[in-house]
Amino acid sequence: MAMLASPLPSDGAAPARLAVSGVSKSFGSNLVLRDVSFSVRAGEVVSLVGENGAGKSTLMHVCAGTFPPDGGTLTLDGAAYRPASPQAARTAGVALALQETAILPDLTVAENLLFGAEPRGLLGLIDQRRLHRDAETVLAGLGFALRSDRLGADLSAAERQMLEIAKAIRLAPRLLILDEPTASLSSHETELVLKAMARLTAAGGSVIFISHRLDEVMEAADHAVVLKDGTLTLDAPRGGFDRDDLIRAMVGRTLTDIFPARPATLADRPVRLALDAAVAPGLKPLTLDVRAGEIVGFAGLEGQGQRPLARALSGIAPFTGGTIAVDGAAVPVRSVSRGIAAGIASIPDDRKHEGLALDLPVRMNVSLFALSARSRWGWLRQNLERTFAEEARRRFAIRSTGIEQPVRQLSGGNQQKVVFARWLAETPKVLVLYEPTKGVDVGAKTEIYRLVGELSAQGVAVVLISADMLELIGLSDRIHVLFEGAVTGTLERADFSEEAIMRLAAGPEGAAVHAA
Amino acid sequence: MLPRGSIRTNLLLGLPALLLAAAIVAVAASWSGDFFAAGNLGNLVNRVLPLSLAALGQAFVLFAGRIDLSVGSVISLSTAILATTSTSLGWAAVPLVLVAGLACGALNAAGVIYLRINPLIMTLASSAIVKGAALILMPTPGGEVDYTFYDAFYGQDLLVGWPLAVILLAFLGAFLLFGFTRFGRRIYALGSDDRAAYANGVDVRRVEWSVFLASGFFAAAAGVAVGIKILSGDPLIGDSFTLDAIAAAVLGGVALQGGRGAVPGVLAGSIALVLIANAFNLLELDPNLQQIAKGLIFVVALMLFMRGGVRRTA
Amino acid sequence: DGKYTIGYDNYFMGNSWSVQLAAEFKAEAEKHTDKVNVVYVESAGDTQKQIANIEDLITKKVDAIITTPTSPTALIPALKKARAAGIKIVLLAATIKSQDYDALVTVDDVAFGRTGAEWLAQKLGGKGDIIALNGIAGISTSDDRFKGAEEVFAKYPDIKIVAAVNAGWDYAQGKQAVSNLLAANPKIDGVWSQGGAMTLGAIDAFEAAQRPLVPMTGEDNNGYLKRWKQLEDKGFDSIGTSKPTWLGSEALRVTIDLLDGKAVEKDMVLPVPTITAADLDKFVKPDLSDSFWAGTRLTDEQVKATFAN
Amino acid sequence: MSTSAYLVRMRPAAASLRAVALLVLLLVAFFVSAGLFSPLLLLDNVRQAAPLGVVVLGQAIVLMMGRLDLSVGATASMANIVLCAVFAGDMANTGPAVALTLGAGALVGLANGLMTTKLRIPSFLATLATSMIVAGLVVFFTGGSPRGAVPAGFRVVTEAWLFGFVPYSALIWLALLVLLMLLVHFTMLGRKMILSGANLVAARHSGIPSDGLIVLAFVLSSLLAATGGILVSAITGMASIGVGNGFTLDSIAAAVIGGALFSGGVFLPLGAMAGALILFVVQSLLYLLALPPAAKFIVQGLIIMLALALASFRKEKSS
Ligand SMILES: Nc1ncnc2c1ncn2[C@@H]1O[C@H](COP(=O)(O)OP(=O)(O)OP(=O)(O)O)[C@@H](O)[C@H]1O
Ligand SMILES: Nc1ncnc2c1ncn2[C@@H]1O[C@H](COP(=O)(O)OP(=O)(O)OP(=O)(O)O)[C@@H](O)[C@H]1O
Ligand SMILES: [Mg+2]
Ligand SMILES: [Mg+2]
Repeated sequence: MAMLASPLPSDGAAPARLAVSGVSKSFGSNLVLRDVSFSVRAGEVVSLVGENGAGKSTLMHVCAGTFPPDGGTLTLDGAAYRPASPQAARTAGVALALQETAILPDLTVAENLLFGAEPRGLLGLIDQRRLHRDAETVLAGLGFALRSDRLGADLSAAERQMLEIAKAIRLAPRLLILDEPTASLSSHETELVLKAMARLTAAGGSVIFISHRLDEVMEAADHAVVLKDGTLTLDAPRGGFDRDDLIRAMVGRTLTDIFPARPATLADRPVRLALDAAVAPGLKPLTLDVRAGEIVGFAGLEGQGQRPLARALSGIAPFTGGTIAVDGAAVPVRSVSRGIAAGIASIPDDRKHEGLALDLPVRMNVSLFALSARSRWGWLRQNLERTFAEEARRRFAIRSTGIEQPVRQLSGGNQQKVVFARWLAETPKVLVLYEPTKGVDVGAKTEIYRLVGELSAQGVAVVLISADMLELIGLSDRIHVLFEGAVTGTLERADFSEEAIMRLAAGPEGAAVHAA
Repeated sequence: MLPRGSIRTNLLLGLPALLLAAAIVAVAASWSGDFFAAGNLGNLVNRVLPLSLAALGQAFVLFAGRIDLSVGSVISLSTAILATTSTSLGWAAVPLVLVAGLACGALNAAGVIYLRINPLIMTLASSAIVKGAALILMPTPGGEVDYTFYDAFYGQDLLVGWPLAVILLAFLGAFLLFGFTRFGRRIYALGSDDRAAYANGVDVRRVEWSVFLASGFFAAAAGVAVGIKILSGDPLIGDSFTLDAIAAAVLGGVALQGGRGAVPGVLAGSIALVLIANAFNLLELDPNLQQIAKGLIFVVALMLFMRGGVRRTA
Repeated sequence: DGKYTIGYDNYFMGNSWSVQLAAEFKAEAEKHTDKVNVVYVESAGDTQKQIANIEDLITKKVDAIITTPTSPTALIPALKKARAAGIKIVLLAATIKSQDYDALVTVDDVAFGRTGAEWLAQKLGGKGDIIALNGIAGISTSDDRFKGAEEVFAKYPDIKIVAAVNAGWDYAQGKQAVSNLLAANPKIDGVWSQGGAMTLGAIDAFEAAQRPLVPMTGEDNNGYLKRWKQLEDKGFDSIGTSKPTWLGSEALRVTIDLLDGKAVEKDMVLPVPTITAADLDKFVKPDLSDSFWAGTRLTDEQVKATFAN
Repeated sequence: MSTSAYLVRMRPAAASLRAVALLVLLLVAFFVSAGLFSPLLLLDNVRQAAPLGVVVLGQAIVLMMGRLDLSVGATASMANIVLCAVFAGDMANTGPAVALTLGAGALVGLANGLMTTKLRIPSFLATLATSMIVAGLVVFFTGGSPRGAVPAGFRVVTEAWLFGFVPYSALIWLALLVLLMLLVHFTMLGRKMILSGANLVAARHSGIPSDGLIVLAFVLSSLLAATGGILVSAITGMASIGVGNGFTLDSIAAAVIGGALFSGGVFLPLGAMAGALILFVVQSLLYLLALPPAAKFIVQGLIIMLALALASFRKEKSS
């Protein structure tokens, strides 16, 4: 009976796994999705791309039952599909790995992974041993190196993301939705995720994959769908589009070179930042010179000392030994404010927790340093603040309804721009960037790269710590590769290649294998 | 052997309270010959009973990251209901009281869920309302609960008896519920992070309903214990339980921000609080110092938790 | 050592009356150090704690317990238990709704309320609009006193209680209540109050509203008596009903008699001492603290030690 | 910039306005049941509400930092005891009396602040513990019989009216309110406090000395609680144990009715003022109606619920 009700495809093939038709959604007066239609077939990976705030996450939330659409319909394998909650969607076979990860901090990895599906034994009580064993099996199957009894709160952003993905894949869903799963992952883990996606589709599952890294999209997508300002602007099968098509559909124009030009040589520039045998927990003694105007990149697999380095440079978890000097003068960066006083600005990777007061307006979030520098007698100059905030919104192209909109309501990329705007109120001497474009679209990325280029042209020494290989290669003058807290290799611009970086990143053994 | 997983972390949080209780016992017993007198141990169990039940109810709410300030009023109301109905209903008055407790819990849940009032303020308001109800029912202490209730329940006030059985049963049940069932996991999940819990498929409303109902239920059960102890109703008698129940839970390692702590700790916290007062009396210490001592013990115990690696502060 | 061990439960330390009650007891106990040892416990106004304290005193096997029940019913089982253990129970200043005690030393709160009400009714010539200031709902002292007053006013159909409010025996609450009631009621002919501090609040509210003072009932609190004295020439009239704190010393005497095996009257319910305008001068002590209560056996020196000015 | 534009920008937050609206409603009910309209009666209520109002300001500051202060009641009670003891009824002691009282208050705040920041004890518990200790110390040192009194001359602070129609205590309240508003909304220090309250980690990572600011907030709260205690003392004129105890729950309720959030980052002085007045006017209204005590509790509870339900209803509509 149900078969009669469902539209039979004309070509006689199976109905689409998920068909979205005419979906609209608005938040208040903000129309976020207009009349969006597309479909995902069984066994297919559909990539969804678009600028920050284009509506991708919103669309996926609609598909996964977080909230209902204002208009339009969904069908799943031909049957009407109107999930009332994420749980209902999951029951129907649609799993969403959130962009903002939903890890429960007080539960262990295993408990998070098998939440709601804990194996039960005697009297229907949860069997903790089996729970951890099962979790370890799932993680091992994906190749993720995550210990099952660590607490959620102790995981890094990348580990949280991996756990989130594992949670969704474990369900062996009919449709898996991954919202920017790779944003905080290094290439090794990204590879694992793509492999898992492939396994799932091979088994007949479908995947919707959101990413701002277009290379991943080119590699993984059987089909690409592009959103711009809530409207569908491209819907093409593999081979029917190239990078430039995607970019054009996303931003409405072609971005030819997203990276700024680098000067040929920097050898004549003075040394701005000098580390001498600097050590921090998780970081072996590091000696480093960064010249004025130079961009030095740090690459490596997840968790090889990137975080300690970023936190030590910014003064959050200061160096415990060695010396650090700016412009030749030793500066003890024992706290963030000492760092700021010495001219070191640093952009944190976890903008939600470490960068922003989400419930406060854009104005208050961007203006801190601008005001600190210009306040008189401790008075806060409100007019100046407003002017500065307006200007920052223009200069950084922050998309918001105005400077009074709470930052929570901005899309991720725009939130990141707010963080930049705050730190760059005053031109620093040293800029430490830690995953500066995590979850940021190409358009905004281009803006941020241009800004970094401008700053380096003004003589700012930039330390770039990133998991995004293209970004490292495109931006840096020199790349150090970290392995287990130590620099295991250095590449000059001429020698940059993903392969070279990967080889060094795999550590001495990996390098040996590759060399052989 | 501690079980694997977050239960282990949570159980360890109750350790300071356990050590504190043990220390008080050691001191009180070595300095006062009366401590191990049969009468005293029985008294202690009887005092732990209402406090630990109220604290257990509070723990449900606290694990879920909420709070219930109406516990004291519910206890008062329960004694009033018991004292006005037990003569005619006999033991059937007890389920009636428990239902009234559930109704108070429902009031809290409804306010928090449908009116979206912050739990602290909602239960503060409902505490006034419930107290009003108790005063309507019984404007001044009185009523009567028959002595047979006392004899049947507290008997000769011995260490081993119904009160101990109720405590053990309630805490064992709750221990299994929180440590080893999916429902318990959902409560911890909600307390750990609302949004994440929702995204993981936790029916937030249902969990909120259940924890407030549980808190109302256990407060009413504590009220029954108090009512039988005093064999009458008193519209103000529960007042001091509200903060004591929270204090006992927290002393036992329950985090006010939710998601952490375990049921055995709550029992240890309740025991420790009861022991402090008892030790002061038996050792004839200056009673004026008792409150100061309680405050200081609190600070020291909390310091121990915080040193023991707490990740988040409220 | 042949001495009696007596447990004294200090029911509350939050107001000067209860403090003086305890001081009175202590002063008496010092006179009998050859005969008694005292174990002090403190209930802080919490009935639960009071029950626990009594149980602990039983554990300590004292010979007698002197307590001021904070609830007329809740303590009964605990007191029964104490008596079953052969401990003499002396109730001080408050009673329970059962016979499970050996002696009661008090002034009846119903009579306390009645005494003030009768004076007020006389003073108003049997008619007028009055307001009543009560203590705390659910506390028997407050309920009993008001019950006594209502009994009296019921006999005077022309006296109308336009408002009866709870002001917690507290000055500030009394003042807030009366200020607002004054605004709403152009005619208030008298104030029946069951506490000196509330009456002070009422006086100040009348003065702030620039309304002529009306007859008000008060207590034997020295601060109140001083004020009354000051206002006498303005035609203010009052009555100071007293629940004397010397009950504290009396309780110990009775307890010792009990333990000595002498016959004692079980219910020693004393008449309510009153202070009227005629003998105000005898009781007011201008050089002593406001907190001090006139119904005492303490010497001025002892009062000064307890309440410095 | 034109004054009008400035005024537009200074428009109070929606939450404050809601609290004010509820207050107006209650006042209407109040005057209707009093059967007359009298501005003086209104002002008299404001005058008597001042102690609570001042304490609420402190609570609001702590709430802005995402913390809670359960020791304000005990601190205000302690202030009353210290003030009376030092005053000993003699105007000549005004300076030392006020200074010592505020000093004692500041110490409580310092203890609270250090416990929550250095020992990392959640504020709910830290301040609960201090409140127990402070109340215990008061009983211990006074033996339950506090000494001294406030001289009549000092009671002018709460009992007298400027020009016969402006109560001094209302002026003090207003002045403190304006000072705090200036501090929070017009100085860098205040801005840093708001940022710390809204996201502590982010504030730390921006080099804001958040721990110090939290301590500062607790010290301010205790100072204001002590000030509330001083005002209460001026009203009563005497020393008595526990006069301020009711402030703890009342101040939280009032601040939250006025729009404060437990999650921090919000400071609405106007709302805090309205919240304090709401609680006070409810009390006055209940005295007027002379309801039976049971009904009184019920009405009080319902009004708090109503105030908060209104707030969340609006929030829900907007999101
Ligand atoms: N709950 C909400 N309330 C109001 N506005 C919202 C809400 N959620 C999203 N928005 C707005 O909707 C728009 C689309 O957001 P969405 O999260 O879907 O973008 P996105 O394409 O996922 O961006 P990104 O690439 O940064 O993740 C944004 O402008 C955002 O500010
Ligand atoms: N007013 C709001 N109330 C509640 N939630 C909101 C509101 N505005 C936004 N959100 C949530 O926050 C998200 C912010 O937008 P978005 O998802 O684009 O950021 P993000 O994608 O999480 O950032 P990132 O890409 O860096 O991870 C929205 O998707 C929505 O879920
Ligand atoms: Mg998104
Ligand atoms: Mg994003």
